[in-house]
Amino acid sequence: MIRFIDVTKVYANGVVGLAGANLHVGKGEFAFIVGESGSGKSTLLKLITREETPNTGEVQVNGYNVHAMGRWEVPLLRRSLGMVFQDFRLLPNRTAYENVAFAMQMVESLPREIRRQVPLALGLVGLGKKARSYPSQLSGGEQQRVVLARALVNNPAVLIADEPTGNLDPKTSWEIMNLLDEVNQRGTTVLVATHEKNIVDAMKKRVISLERGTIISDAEKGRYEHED
Amino acid sequence: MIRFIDVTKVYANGVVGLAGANLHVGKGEFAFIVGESGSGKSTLLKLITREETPNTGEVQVNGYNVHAMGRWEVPLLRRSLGMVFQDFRLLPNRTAYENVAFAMQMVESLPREIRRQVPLALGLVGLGKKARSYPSQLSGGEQQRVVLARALVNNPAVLIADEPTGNLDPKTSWEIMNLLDEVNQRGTTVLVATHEKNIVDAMKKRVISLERGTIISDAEKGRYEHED
Amino acid sequence: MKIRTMRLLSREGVSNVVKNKLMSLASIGTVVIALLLLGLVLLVAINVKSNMDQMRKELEVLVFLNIDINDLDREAIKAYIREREAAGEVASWKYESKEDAYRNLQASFSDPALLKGMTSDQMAESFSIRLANPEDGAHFIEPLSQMPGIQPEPDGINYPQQTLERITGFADILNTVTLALMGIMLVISVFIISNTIRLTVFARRKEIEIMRHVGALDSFIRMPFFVEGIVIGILSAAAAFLLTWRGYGWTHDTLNLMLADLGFGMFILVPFEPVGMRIVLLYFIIGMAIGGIGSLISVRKHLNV
Amino acid sequence: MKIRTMRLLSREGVSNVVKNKLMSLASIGTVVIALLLLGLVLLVAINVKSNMDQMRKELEVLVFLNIDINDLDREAIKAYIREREAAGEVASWKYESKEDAYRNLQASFSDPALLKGMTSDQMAESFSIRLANPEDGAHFIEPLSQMPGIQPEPDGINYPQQTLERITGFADILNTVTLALMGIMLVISVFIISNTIRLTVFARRKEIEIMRHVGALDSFIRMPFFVEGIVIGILSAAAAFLLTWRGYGWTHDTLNLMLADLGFGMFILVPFEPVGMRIVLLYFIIGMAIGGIGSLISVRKHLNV
Ligand SMILES: Nc1ncnc2c1ncn2[C@@H]1O[C@H](COP(=O)(O)OP(=O)(O)OP(=O)(O)O)[C@@H](O)[C@H]1O
Ligand SMILES: Nc1ncnc2c1ncn2[C@@H]1O[C@H](COP(=O)(O)OP(=O)(O)OP(=O)(O)O)[C@@H](O)[C@H]1O
Ligand SMILES: [Mg+2]
Ligand SMILES: [Mg+2]
Repeated sequence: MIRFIDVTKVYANGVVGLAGANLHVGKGEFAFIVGESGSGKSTLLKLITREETPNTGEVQVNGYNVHAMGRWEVPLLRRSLGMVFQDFRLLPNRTAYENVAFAMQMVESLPREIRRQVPLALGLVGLGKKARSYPSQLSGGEQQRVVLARALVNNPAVLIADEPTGNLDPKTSWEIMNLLDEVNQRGTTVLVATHEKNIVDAMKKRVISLERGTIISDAEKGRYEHED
Repeated sequence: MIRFIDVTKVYANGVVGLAGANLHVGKGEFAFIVGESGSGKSTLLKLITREETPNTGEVQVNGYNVHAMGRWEVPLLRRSLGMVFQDFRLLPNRTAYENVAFAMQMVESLPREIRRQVPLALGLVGLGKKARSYPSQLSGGEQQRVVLARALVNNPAVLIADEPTGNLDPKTSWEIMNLLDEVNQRGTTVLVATHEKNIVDAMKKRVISLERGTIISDAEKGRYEHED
Repeated sequence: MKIRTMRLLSREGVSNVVKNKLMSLASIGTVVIALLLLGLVLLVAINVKSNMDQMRKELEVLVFLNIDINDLDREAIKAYIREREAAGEVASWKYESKEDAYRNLQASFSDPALLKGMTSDQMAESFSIRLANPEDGAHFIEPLSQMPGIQPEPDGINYPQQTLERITGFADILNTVTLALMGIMLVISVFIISNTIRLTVFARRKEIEIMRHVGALDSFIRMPFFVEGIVIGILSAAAAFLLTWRGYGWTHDTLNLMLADLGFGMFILVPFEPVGMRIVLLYFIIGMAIGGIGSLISVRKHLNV
Repeated sequence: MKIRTMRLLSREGVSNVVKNKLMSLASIGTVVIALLLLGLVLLVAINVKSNMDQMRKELEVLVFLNIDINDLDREAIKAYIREREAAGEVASWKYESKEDAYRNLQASFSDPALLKGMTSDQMAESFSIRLANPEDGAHFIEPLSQMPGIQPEPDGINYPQQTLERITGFADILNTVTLALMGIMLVISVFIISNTIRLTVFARRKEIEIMRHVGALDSFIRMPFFVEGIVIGILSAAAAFLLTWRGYGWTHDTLNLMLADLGFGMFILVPFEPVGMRIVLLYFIIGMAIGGIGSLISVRKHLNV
């Protein structure tokens, strides 16, 4: 599903985001990406969604070289990905409902489908009651969950989540992680960058550890702190 | 130092942010504010910094009624507060260094002082090397730490931090919390809204718990989950 | 793009006009001003041209006959003029007898004593001829000047060639100046408007980013902005037209009165109706073009980022 | 505010002009256009007025004497005119004898035969007088009309009161129209510019929010925007002046040539230098006022949020 071949990303100012990464995440897998602040987790995820392009190496999604895609193919790539990013990115002049519906409208779903799926998705993340609130009227954690609902609503083949529980209390965080697990059970490939040590340790999933841009460990049923 | 007297905040759309809160945080205290997503933590902090005003009741900082202040007094209030918020809020066209220096320039510090203090503050949060990076060139956690450095650089009487470790790995989170503790030791009153159960439990500080806008417990040396 | 998506995005564009009141008003205001500038230039040009055409039409060829001309020669000249009239070259003509000429001269002197000793016999008969096309003067005069019975040069045939050339020259200048001004105004308009649109798009760049983020095709992103631009163009054109119509009507009435008062009655502003349709068309076409194309160009810059 | 903070914030404002190239260019562009519109109206008005003043100055009072006037009466009239000249009411005057009049009449007829039988004895002597202030015509004519030796009404004293009234009336209209146009242009300018500034401030509202967040005084927040506005005003004024100077110079040269070619030599565009200084001043004052005040107003809206 997702493959990194010798991928290096050096930012314009010379900072190394990712160094010679090799990685394969198969269809239907669930993997955590962990590492200190600034270790390159977001960089890795942005290379998949083509918000950044690698300096050397190749990133493949579904067998396609993401870097080699034409501009017009990028939206099609994104449609197969559900994305949750650190800076929440909701449309400020639309309600939570409209924000989620928007993602479905962009892939030209039927209005009937939209009316059915959106409340479902908002309910899943525990925001059924906040459907009519605008982003500015939501707490940090609530905004984050709207973004997650938006990422899930199109049943994407891959879900990319960058610290989806960064602003959530432990209880809600667990609910969200269980939700992601459930989504994964239904066949979606899930990639989550996170700092939730407790959850990572408890869930016994694949864990990819980064340190200063390098993958220093990649363990099935791994733990937050890797054992060398 | 900070006193809430029967404070109620109902947002324009009818959502209750805070309901009949009574609270006193003395000079030099350190308190955690915990609670589920949407329980009113940010609302409470915004009432102190006067980003929101209460519907009923009175919020006092240093004996002054925050609500009754004139518009021109608000900047003076803010100068005595160091603030870290969930949405990072850095000036996009200034480097990390310039963002921190800006806070000092606004209180008209001497250039000499600025040149001395800013690198110190950035060093404290572990970003000595990223001084020349622009916000867009920083990872989520790094941006958050720049905001913290900015909040600390003026040696504020009160430090208000809303999930200052939301995007940080456990190790960095611990470092930041220890830093806040140190700042507190030097006399600054510290108020931190957080979801870091492990840290709250380990640090044995005062813990104020919120649930749906109500303060449901307030314990010296408390734990993240309150015992009734 | 499916019809329903198109409808959705178009509705989005229309509602954006209402939602972003500040920016919409800013854009409409600038487009209106741009259109008004265009309209102003156009109306001034139309009026000057109409007045000058009138002046040209009133130019006359004067033919003075010998004082002792015989009837045959006179009739030959008359026949020539009639023939040309039949050919459509002469719009109208008039014959002035010796007596007419004397009476006119008398009327032009305030003191009849000054004409003491003069008789109508000393006056010359004349024809005054208005040509259908004043530019064809030479063509008409050429055969005439060969005919007997006409006074010798330089007094025989008087055609205000110089006046005609002045008017024609002035009209040429006016045309050039009008075109140049219209060009400048158009450039200014496009400049102001593209500025405004660029700023509104800039202020909404986050929105565009988010649309790309959820996988919107570029055409989806462009659509609402395009519709917004068109709507703004239409509203601006309507407003500009209303202002022009009212403003011109008022100017027309007031200025024509004033000109008449001051004795410049020969100059009049043309009424609005005949040119109104042209201006409506111009406003709507330019308004929509500027709005639509302007927003497409502005959005493109942000799509490439 | 301490000097060093002021310097810091001013430098900030200046560097913002450079950093926000898009917005600065947009603002400068619109201010330049606004100023050019003002300048255009002003220059047209100045030119029309100067030409009309010239025309007024050339108006003459014509006094025709009786054909059989005696020397005493003539000298009395001359004395009256001289006296008024000494009082500064008469700018210049000229006496035309019978012989002069005859010669002039002769020259005006192409065929000397037409004057057969007329002698200079039949002509009237005349004075032509240019008044220092054409409006004072009545005051000057009143005593004159009582003097003996002047031809009876209506031919005796000829003063183009009607022409004067036309010119004066036209000048009045022009003044009103100019003022109105200047007003409209100013409103349009302020509108365009406040739009632009409002949009730029809107696009930077996050920045203002952050400044407030770190405890900046309102005056601190305003300062850079204010300086930015002033700088934009100055740059715009400079650009507008350059364009006006060059543009007017070119128009002046070309149009004066054309007018002369077409025989309208009496109309000329005034040279730029004497009015240039006024325009520079106007541009800089209005540019800076619009820029400075505009940004203060726009920022205030966001400070209140
Ligand atoms: N646009 C950019 N330009 C320059 N450097 C960048 C840019 N984006 C990120 N970096 C740098 O690259 C490194 C990796 O950043 P990245 O965002 O991948 O970290 P991260 O693991 O997501 O951290 P965090 O947990 O704090 O979000 C950091 O040192 C960061 O400063
Ligand atoms: N501007 C607003 N208008 C309306 N409702 C609001 C507004 N801001 C917050 N709320 C609502 O008030 C409640 C409390 O919000 P608050 O931001 O204080 O929560 P929080 O405890 O900080 O949550 P989190 O941990 O997710 O940040 C939430 O239900 C939220 O939806
Ligand atoms: Mg990150
Ligand atoms: Mg919060």
